[in-house]
Amino acid sequence: MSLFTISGSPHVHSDTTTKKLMYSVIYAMIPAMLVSVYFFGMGAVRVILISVIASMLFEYLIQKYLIKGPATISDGSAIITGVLLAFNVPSNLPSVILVIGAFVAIAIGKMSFGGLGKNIFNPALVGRVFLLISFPVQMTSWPVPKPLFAKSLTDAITGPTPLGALKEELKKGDTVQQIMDNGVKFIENGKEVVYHIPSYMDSLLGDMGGSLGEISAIAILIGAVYMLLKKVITWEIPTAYIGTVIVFTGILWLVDPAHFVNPLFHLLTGGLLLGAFFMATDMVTSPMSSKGQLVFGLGAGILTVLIRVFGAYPEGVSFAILIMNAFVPLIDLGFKPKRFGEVVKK
Amino acid sequence: MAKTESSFKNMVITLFVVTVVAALALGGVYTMTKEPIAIAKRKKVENAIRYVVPGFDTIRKEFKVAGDDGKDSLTVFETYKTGEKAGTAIKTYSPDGFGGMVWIMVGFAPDGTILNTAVLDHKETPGLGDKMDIKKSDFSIQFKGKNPKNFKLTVKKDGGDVDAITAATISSRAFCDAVRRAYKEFEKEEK
Amino acid sequence: MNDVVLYAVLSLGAIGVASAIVLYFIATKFKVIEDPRIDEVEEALPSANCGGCGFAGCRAFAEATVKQGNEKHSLEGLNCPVGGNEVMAQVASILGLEVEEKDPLIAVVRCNGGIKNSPGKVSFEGATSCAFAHSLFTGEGGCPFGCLGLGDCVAACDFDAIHINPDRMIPEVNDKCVACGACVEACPRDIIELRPKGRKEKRIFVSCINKEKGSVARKNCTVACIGCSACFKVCEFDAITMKDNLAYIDPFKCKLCRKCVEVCPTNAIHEINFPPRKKKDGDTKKTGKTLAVKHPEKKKVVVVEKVDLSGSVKKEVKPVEKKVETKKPQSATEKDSGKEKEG
Amino acid sequence: MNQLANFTKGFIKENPVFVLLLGMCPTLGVTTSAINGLGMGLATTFVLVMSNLVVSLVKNLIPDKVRIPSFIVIIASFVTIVELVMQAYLPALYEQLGLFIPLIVVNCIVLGRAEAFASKNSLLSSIIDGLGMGLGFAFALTILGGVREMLGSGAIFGFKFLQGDGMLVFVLAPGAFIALGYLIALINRLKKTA
Amino acid sequence: MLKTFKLGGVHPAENKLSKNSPIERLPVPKRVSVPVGQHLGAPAKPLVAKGDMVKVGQLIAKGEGFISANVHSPVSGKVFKLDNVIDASGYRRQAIIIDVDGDEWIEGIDKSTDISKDIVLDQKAIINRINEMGVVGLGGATFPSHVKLMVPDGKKAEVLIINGVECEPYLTSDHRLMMERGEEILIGTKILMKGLGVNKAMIGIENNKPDAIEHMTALAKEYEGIEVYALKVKYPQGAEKQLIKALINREVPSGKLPIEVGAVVNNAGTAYAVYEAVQKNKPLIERVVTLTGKSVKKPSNFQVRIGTPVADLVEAAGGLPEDTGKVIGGGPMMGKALLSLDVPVVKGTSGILIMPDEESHRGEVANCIRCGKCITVCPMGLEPWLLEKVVMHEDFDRAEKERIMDCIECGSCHYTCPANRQLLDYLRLGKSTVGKIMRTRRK
Repeated sequence: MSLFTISGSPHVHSDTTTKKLMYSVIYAMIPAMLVSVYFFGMGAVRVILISVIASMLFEYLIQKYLIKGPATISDGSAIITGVLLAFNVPSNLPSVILVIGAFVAIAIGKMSFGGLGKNIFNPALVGRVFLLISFPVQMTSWPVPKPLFAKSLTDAITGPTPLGALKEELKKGDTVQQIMDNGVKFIENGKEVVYHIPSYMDSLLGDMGGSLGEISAIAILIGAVYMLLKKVITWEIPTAYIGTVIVFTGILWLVDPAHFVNPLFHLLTGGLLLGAFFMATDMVTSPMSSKGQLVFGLGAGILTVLIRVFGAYPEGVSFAILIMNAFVPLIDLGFKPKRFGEVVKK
Repeated sequence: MAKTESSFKNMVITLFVVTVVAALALGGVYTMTKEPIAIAKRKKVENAIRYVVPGFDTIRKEFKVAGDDGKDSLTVFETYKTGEKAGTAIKTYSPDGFGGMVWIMVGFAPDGTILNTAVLDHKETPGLGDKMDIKKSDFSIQFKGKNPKNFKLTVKKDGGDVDAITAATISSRAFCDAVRRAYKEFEKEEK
Repeated sequence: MNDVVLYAVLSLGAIGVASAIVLYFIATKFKVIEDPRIDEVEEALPSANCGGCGFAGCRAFAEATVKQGNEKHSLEGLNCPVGGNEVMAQVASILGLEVEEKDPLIAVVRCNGGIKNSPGKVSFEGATSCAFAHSLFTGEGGCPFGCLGLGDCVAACDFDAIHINPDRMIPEVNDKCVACGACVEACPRDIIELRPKGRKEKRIFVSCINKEKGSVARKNCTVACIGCSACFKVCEFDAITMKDNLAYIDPFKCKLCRKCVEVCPTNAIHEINFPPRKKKDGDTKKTGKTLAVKHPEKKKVVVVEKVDLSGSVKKEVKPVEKKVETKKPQSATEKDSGKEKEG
Repeated sequence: MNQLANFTKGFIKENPVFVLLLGMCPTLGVTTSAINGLGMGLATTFVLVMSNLVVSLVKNLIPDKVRIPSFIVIIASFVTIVELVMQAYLPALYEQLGLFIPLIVVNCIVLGRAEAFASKNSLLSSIIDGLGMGLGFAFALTILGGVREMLGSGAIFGFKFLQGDGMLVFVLAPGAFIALGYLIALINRLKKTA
Repeated sequence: MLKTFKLGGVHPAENKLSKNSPIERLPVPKRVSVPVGQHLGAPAKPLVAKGDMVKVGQLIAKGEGFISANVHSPVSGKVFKLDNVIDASGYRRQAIIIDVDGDEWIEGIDKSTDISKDIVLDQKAIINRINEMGVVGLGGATFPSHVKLMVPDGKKAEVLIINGVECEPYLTSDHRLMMERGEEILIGTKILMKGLGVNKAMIGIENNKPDAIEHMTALAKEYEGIEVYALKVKYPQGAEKQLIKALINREVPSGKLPIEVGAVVNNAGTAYAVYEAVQKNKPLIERVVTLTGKSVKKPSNFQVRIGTPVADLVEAAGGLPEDTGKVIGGGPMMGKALLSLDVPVVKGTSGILIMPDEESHRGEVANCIRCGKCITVCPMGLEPWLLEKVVMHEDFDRAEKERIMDCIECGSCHYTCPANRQLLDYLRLGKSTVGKIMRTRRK
């Protein structure tokens, strides 16, 4: 018989582990992955595979040779970073750039801080923003989706994202209605092409230009419901985030519908849903208390709208979440959970 | 040598002496470099003019006019070669750059053809907007020899004839805007 | 001289004079009268800010010395353990005082249990903290006074002077020790004591603080002091006192005759930095003694000792050791690395 | 003090940028290319040597209470001289660095060395210290500029070795911070193992 | 909607293996060791010496000071010696060791099982009797019961809460007691109400014991002022503050006692002991102990004399299983791991849990991933992850500010942590250190 074990209470443990939590997130990303493969074909498969493999490889190497700690590669967090990074880039991104992105995400965004749990910023977003600033040309040429089984007229044609197109045209002085009706003209290989803003149905299903993971609202929502049921994420951040965006854009839209697009458009296009459910909710880089999470969502929402509507970039989700990540320690300090027995009655 | 004490007299004298010596030195250097600095500055402008209007010998007229949007002013240089008008160089600007003001020197032949352009100053994103500079890319070459009468000075995206710098439409637009502004001024002068 | 130079001289000179006058008046108005010797004393101190002197830091200590020097004209009771006599002499000379030589101190671990002499009866899982383990239970070896081996003292040390020996799971002090007392504070069981370094660094002390009855103590640990008083009886200098089944050697009275070491039936009394005994080796083996394990303060001397020691220790407790070996060392290193990572 | 050690300490052991973390403003601002870093470094070196020299000469003449104002005046004079001379005779370099030259005045290295070293040491030591520190600063700035230029524009000292653009972020401000951070980490690592 | 407390809480696997095993009376052992400090507060002072003959129920150690309790001999026989015996943590504590000889009881104890319903004593006499009989809280905290009944000046008790929650997994002693001695518990409750001077009592029972709820509700109809409430199953509902919150929706302020909100909580087992003390004149010399575990042959509930070695109980339940890795005194969430089976049963021993080896080890500690689950489950609204961190960095001022002293050591945070962080270990360490700092400050 072995020696009795002595330890402090409790002597039982729930069956949740870090690994299980991480894999739940990965399962939740599968619908969006399938949609991206459907619309972008082998390009999407290539991007996801390279990103995941590179992320895992870098994590393994750094863990083994630089940090020299116990191997953490199996906990699945590198896979999440890899998939999220892939979700945030266009499907025609050159492989070299993708590998650089994975390196930045893992090496700079995560391992520099000491590995899982210690990073301040969401690693995938660090990688994404790095790439966006470093390779703006490659990062902003979006292939037009081409469903797997549909016959397409031209090959590998690129086009703008709905948000990008809208912003360009609004700057020229057109009204939202004009743009929606007439579409956007641009030159592709010397030919003039008209780009039509996708219908709500298209953006719900994913038939629009954009990064891999953000195109289909439905696929993201399926994953989100799964994560909420599995208690991997809590409702606070997505609710506060999306709610703020809807309210803020709603006010703008009501004030001047000619120059501000309606909230539904903001909700369904761009990376808002992906960011709100998969990236803002990253446990490591979001506040812990539910009050803090509401504040986090609120801040991210306001920043997203500010950048989208008034900033230089058409899309602001990544920046908004990264900026709010930096505020997390402060939020944690300022918004404490409700203590038992704190409110003394009368 | 003993350290000087911090008495009132010592403090005042030391500081006074130090400042006076410094002032003398600075004054001297300033006087010495005044001329070369002025020459260097002028040379820079002349070099730019020479670049956009090749082969002139004298600058006859040089004056400033307010920009049409009132945000700053343009400078017009009328150049002559052996008594004949060689061309007009206009230092122009656009306030709509990605990073603020963009300053350009544009040279026009007497018939309005753009002889050449030179970027003087800008704060555009390195690697993107800064490609308007001839040192970074060939973007500005497309303006050479074009006459704005039959060359629409807007980017193709906006229905013009200019090929924009990839992923730097705003900078390209600013460049066009500056050239347009110069041409407007040129036309005004010609009338 | 042209105008520019003239204006420059006038304006800059005026600014210079004006600021000199302002500075002078501010300096006179806000003059802080502080004994310049405080700075000098602070300069002389090792600036380890370890708090070993009992003050918040070196600056506070410097202020205290100057103050006491002015008031009492002595430095009695003030000592910088890190700097030792040398620094204190320097401080005294700055203040124009005499200082009496103090015996330099060193931390001494008064437990020799560990996994070899007091093998685990249970296995512990939990926070790598002696303070926590102490409040939870008696320790794996079962001795309620013994070292828990989780390294609170190691974490407390700023001088890299105390480390857990992974083979024995008890801490050992090396010669970097400056006797700041941080480990003494950190140990929840008060095992570590500051003792004078001793003549030529030779020291004799009882390496056990177990106050239980001999039989009980012995059950948990083969090298416990069982309170037999043999050393007390043999000591000619009155240096040993018996209290609560425990012998204590007064370092100031001890004349380093080593008689107590020989009579101790459990080898609880340690001698350090003595030359190895010539023919006693055979004796000790015959009587089945585990030679006291030395603390390697002086590497030169210890190398010899350590070799034959560990040999005899191993022979002594081999059966027990085997049983423990499979589990303990591994988990111990794991805990250690875990702590490092988090810290 | 050993004059050789005095000279070399500025390169690694007490490198003003990587170890003392002084003068961050020009460090981050001008190092978009190796040549800019080198130019700024040499300008600083000149000011540093000259101010150290003068401060060391007059150290005993200046009362303690007006020490800082006097040093600042001395340093500021040299910086202005450098600025004027550069403007007059090296207009091209001045184009690139002009904005940052006046900032040398408040560069902590210069005042720091004057205060901490030159005001306490002999003339020769002070000059050597200024030279060592200045060249260390120039060295660090060149390295940083080189790294940023290589990664950001795929070139080194203006020679392109890569087709197309590099990672633009390194030409921009965030890249300066990232590159500097990792260089500091690298130097720390080297110092630790050495 | 069943009542429960709002903040936090977890629901570990219940594993109430012994819930259908009736209470068995364990034979008197050959030798008992009765520690003199079995309660919260100062240890009692022994009144007997080596060689003295004692009878069952005889006072052998007298409580000294305000918070203390008497100790009575659980057996008859000869005092073997007064010595130190190891307690659950292995430290030696003073105890009276008695060699058993026959089973002779002192005069005046009613050994019959007849139920005596009439409460003859008045309030003061009840408190005195409870004090004399050495009754302490049997839920685990072992707070002397008579002290609880003495309401401090200026405070007013409004309601008596009887804790029949038994939220700890595995344990069933209160459950069985309620099933088999329900009538007695209710009379004990009545006595406590009288002692406290209140006319309202609430019995809280978790919904995983429907039989007990039904049984007690039926019985309680005859007793005026006593009501039985079913509670939602949630750990740690048995903790005083959480139970008060669940039943009367009042929050005990931080650092204060339940009397602050007019409530006094007693365990169901304590009510039974009070009944015996007051109506039967029987000191607290026995208690019900659950002996359980997944590999235990016969998970049982035993009524045993205080001082019986745990080994005897284990023997009676079919011996120590081969794969034992850990023996716990109490439940799996808050119990203490025992160093040896020689430890005697004391007044606070509610159960002995034997865990198989594969379940007795902690998982590998990984980095905190800031998932916030510890905050969600903390019934006191604390941030265990943060407290762990500040304790590790020895920032005890911060720990105090973050209200580490509010921690009730329920273990929910550690239970739920996906990274297996040893949160409660560090919280305990922090609590004891902060407690020490606070005490020195007060001086």
